Amino acid sequence: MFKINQLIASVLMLAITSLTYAADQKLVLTGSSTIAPLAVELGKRFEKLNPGVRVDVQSGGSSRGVSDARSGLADIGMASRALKDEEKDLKSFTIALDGIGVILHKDNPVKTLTDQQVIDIYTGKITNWRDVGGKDGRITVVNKAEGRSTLELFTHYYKLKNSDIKAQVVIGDNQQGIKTVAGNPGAIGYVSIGTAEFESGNGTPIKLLPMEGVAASVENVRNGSFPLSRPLNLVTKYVPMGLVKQFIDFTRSKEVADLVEAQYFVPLPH
Amino acid sequence: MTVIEKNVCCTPSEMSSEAFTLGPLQLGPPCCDPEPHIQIKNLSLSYADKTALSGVSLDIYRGCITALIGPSGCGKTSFLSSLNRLTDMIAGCKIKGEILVDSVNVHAANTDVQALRRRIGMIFQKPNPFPLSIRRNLEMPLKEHGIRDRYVLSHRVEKALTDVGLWDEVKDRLDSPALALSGGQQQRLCIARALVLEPEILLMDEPCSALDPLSSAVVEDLIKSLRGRYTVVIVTHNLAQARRIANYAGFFWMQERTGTLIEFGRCQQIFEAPAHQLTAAYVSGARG
Amino acid sequence: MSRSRTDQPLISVLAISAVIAAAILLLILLFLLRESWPVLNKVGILRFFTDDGWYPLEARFGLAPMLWATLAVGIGAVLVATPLGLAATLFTRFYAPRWLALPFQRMVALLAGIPSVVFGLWGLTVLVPFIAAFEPPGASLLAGILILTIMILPTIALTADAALAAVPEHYLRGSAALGFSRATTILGVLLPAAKAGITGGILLAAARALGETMAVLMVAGNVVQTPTSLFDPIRTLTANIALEMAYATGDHRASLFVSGLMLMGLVLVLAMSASRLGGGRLHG
Amino acid sequence: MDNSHQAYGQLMAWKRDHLMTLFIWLAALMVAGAFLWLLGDLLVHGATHLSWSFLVDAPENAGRAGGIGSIIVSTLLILTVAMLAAVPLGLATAVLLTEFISATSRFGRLIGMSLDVLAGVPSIVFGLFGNVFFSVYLGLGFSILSGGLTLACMALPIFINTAEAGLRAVPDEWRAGAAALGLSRGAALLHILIPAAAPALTAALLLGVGRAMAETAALIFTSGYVDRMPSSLMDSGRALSVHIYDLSMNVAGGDANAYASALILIVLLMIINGIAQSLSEKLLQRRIITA
Repeated sequence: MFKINQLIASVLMLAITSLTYAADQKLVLTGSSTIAPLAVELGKRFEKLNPGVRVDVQSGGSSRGVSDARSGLADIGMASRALKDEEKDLKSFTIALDGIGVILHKDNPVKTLTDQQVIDIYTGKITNWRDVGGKDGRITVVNKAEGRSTLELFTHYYKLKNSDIKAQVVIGDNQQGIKTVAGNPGAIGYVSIGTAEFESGNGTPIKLLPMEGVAASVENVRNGSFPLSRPLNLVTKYVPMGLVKQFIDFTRSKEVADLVEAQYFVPLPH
Repeated sequence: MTVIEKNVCCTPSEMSSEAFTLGPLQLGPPCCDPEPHIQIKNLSLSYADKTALSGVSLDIYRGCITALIGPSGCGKTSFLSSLNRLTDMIAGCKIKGEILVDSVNVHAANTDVQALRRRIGMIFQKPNPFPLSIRRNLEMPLKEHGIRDRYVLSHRVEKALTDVGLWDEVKDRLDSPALALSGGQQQRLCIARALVLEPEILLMDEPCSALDPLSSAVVEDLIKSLRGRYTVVIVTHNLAQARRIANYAGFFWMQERTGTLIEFGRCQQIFEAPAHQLTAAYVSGARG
Repeated sequence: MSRSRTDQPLISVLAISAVIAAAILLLILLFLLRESWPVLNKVGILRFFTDDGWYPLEARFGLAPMLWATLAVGIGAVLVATPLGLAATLFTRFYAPRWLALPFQRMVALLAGIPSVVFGLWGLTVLVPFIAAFEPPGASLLAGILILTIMILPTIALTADAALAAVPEHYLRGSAALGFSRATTILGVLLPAAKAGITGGILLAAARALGETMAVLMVAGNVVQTPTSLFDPIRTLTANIALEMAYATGDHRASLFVSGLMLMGLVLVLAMSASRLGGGRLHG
Repeated sequence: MDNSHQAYGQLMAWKRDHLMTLFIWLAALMVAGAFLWLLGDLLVHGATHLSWSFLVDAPENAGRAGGIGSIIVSTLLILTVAMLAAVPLGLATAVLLTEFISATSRFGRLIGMSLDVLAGVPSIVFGLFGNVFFSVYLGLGFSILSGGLTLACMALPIFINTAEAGLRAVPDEWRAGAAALGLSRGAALLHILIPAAAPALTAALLLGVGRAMAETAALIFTSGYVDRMPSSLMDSGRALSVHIYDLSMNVAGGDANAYASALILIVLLMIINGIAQSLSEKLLQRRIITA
C-alpha cells in the first residue's frame, strides 16, 4: 500500500511540475504548410542562439496563418503568398521566394505549353495530349484543394475561377502532387519549383515546363525573370517589437540562407 | 401411520459413533428438543414472468440437517437462494411472505445483506473456488469482513481446512492455485471457505452431484459431521444420501405450474411413512 | 438488485463514469453544431444537398456528391472485404497447414495495426499508378475501395474469428458425425451459427470504411463529383475535412463542420441498423 | 435412377467442396500477397535508414535527416495520456454495464447506444471535436494533453466493449460465490472479477492503443506539428503518424525517413502487443489455472 501511495505521489508531482514548467518566452507560428518545415528549422536555430526561447510551429494554411495572426492566436502567421487587399492592415515580411511551375511526367513528349493551352487543359477544353502535340492519351488534370495559396496564385495568374477548373485529381500538399504526376504519364500539375527541381534531380520521373519561354528553375525565380513566383511571408498584426522583431529580423538575415536553400526555396537577395 | 419416536434421528449412540474433528458440541443434542432457527411463512417467489414457488411454510431446526428433495425445476434452488437473499441478484425476482432467522425478517428493507450472508454460508452444485491461491480463497473473505490480524487469519484458515479434512492434503501448497485441486477437494475447499466465516447456517445446493462417487462420499461424510454444529439445509437429488444424512426432509413438487412444499417432517417419517401420496410415490421411486 | 450500503459509493462513481462516457457523444454533436451554426443559420441545411458544386469560397455548398462518394467507397470496400476477410479466417481455422495458420493469423493482426497513412502512401505510389496504366487518372473510386478493403479486412477477419471460436464444439462434431463435407460444415453450420458476431464485425468494418480519412485522401483523387464509374475520382466527406480544414476560415470552416455533422448522421444510421439487425452491436 | 441422382449429388458436393477450398486458398494468397508487397515496399525503402541514432536523434532539416527520438517520446506521451484517461473511465463504465445495471434497462440501453455510435465516429470528426473542445474551448492549445484526451475519447468505446465482453465471460459461479460469502460487490470486483478478466482487459487496452497509435487525422488538429522534444504535457508534440504524413506529403526527399518511421511504428506496435500478451499470460498463470 505504502509503495503505491508513494508512486501516485511521485507521478502527481511529476505531472504538476511538468505542467507548470514553461520556457521563459514562447513564439507561436501558424499557417502555410509550405513554410512550416522551413519555419521549424529557422525556429530551431533561433532557439540555439537564444536560450530560453521556444518557437512552436503549427502547420495549417496561409489563410489560417493570416487569421490566426489577426486574432492573436499566433504571434506570427505564415502565408505563402502576398497579402490580399483586405488583409493590408497586417504587416508582412518576406523571408524567401518560391516559384510555381507546371509539371508533366518525364515520359510525356510535350516540351512546352502556351498559357492558353494550359488554360484550355485546366478548363477541360483540351482533354487529349494529341491536341497539344503529344501522344494520344487522356490528360489527367491535377489541381490543388480549395483554400491553398498555390491554387490561388495559379488561378490568379491564368485568370481562372476554381469552379471553372475540370480536374481529375485534387491534391492536398505539394508532395502528393509530385507523386501523383510521377505515377501517371498523362498527368499535368503545378507545384513548388524548388521541390520539383530537387525531385527530378533525384530520379523522380517528372519534368518542369517553361512558362512564357522562361525555364522554370530556382535560378530564374532568384533573378526575377520567372513570371509565376510568390513570396513566403511572415505576417504580424502590429509592427513587430521585442522577441517577434528579433525573430523576424533573424529569418530575413543572411545567416539563414542555407536553411532556406535546404528547403528548396530561394533566399532573399542580400 | 407409524408412530415416530421423538429422538429417533439422533440417538446418543449414533452421535458418539461419528468421528468428529470439530471439538465439543456447542449446542445441545440436536433435534431432541427442536427449536426453529429459520421460520418460513407462506413464502412465494416469482420471476419476471412465472411463479417459481408459492405458499411454502416450514420451520428449519437449529443444529439439524434438513434435506429438500423433489424433481428438478420445482423451486428448491430458488427456495434455498431466498434464505440468504441471493435472489437479490436475479433481476425481476419478487418475494412474498416472511423468512425469519432467529425471529428477524431477512427480507426487511433494513437488513444488512452482507452481514446476513456471513451468518448463512452457501455451497453450490458446482465447486466454485475463486481463481486465487488456496490460502487467498479463505483469507480474502475474512479480510473483507474486517479480520486483518495475521495470526488470527492463519489460525482460522488452518482450522477451517482441518474441519473439512483438507489440511493434510494441502498444507504444503497453500499458495498454489485453488483451481488446480481435484473436484472433490475444490468442493471441500468451498465448504471450508464458508466455514471460515463461522456461520450459523449452511445452505447446500446439490453439493455432491458434480463429484465422482468417491469424492462424493468424502463430502457426504463431511456434511454429516457438521450436524449439531450448524443448521444445514441441503438440496439433493440423491434420495439415499438424504436418508443417510438428514434429520428432516421436505418434499417439493410442481403443482399448477408452480413449486410447492408437499410434505415436511422427520426424515424417517418422510421416507418410511409419508403422509402424502405424491411423497410416497416419489420416495419409492415410482415417479419423478 | 442488492444495494448494500457499502456498495452505494462505488455505484455512484461507476454511474458518473458511464454518464461521462456517454456524454462524449453529446458533446461532439453539440460542438459540431455550435461550429457549423453560422453557416447553417445563414444558408440553411437544404442548400448543402441542393447546391451544385462545392466551392465554399464562392458560396456554393453542395455536399451531396461527397455523400454519395462516401457511401460508394464504403459499401464497395465492405462488399470486397467481407468474402476476403471471411476466407482469411476460414483459412487459418480450417484450411491452412498447421505451420502456416498461426503466422497467417499474426500477419492479419499486424495488418490491422498498420497506420492508415502507410496504406495511403503505398496506395499513392504503387496502386494508383498501376490503375492509371489501364484507365487514367488512376486515383479513383476503385483505388479507394481497394485500399479500404486491405484496411478493413483484418477487422472482419478478427471479429469473425472470435465469432467462430464461440461456436460450440459439438456443432462441429455433430456435422462431422453426419458425414458433411468441409464446405457444407462451414457454409451450412458454422457461418450461420456465428452470424450475429460476423454481422457485428462487418458493421464495425463499415464504420471504419466510412470514417477512414488519410488513406482515401491520398488515393481517391478528391474531385467533388457523384461517381458514375469505378474509375471516377471521388472525394469523401472525411477527405473533404482533412483537405481543407487547415486552410479554412469563416463560412468555409463552418461548412466543413457541416460535413462532420453529415458523417455523424451516417454513423447514427449505421448504429441504428446495427441494433435493428438482431441486436448486433457496432463496436468490436 | 435413384442411384445416379445420388451420384450426381455427391459429385456436386465434391465440386462445391473443392471450389470452396480453391476460393479460400486464393483469398488467403491475395491477402498474404498484399501484406508482403506492402511490407516489402516498406522494408526496401526504409530499412537502410534504420539505426540506433535514427531512434534517438531529433529530426533535422524538416525530418529528412536526423532521427525521430522526440517524435517517439511525444507519441508515447500522447498514448500514456490517452490510456490514463480512457482506462479508468472505460473500466468503470464496463463494470457498471456488466455488474450493476441490466443491458435492457433504459439507462443501460442509452449508454450502450451512445457508445455504439461513438465507436463509429470517424477519426477526423474526433479531430474537429478535439480541436474545438480541448484545444480552444478548454484552452489546452495544441498540446500532448489535447491530443491524448482526444484519443482517449476515440479509444473509449472499443475499450469498454472489449472489457465488457471480458467481464461477462467471467463465470457467474464466482459472483454467486462471492455474494454468498457476504462480500460487497466492490470486493468481489477487486479481488475476483477484474483479475479473472485481466486477459480480456489487456486485450481491450491493446485494441485501444493500436487504434490510437495508428491515428493521424485526429492528432493533426490537436497535438500539432512541433517536432521538438516535449518538456511538458502542455507542449505541442508531433505523433509518429503525423510525422509520416508530413514527410511523405509535404517534404521533398522525406520518403525514405517516412518509410523508416512507418517501420518503427509497426515494430512499436508489435512490441506493445508482445509485452501486453506476455503480461496477461503471466498474470493468468499466477492466479488462474483452469483445471
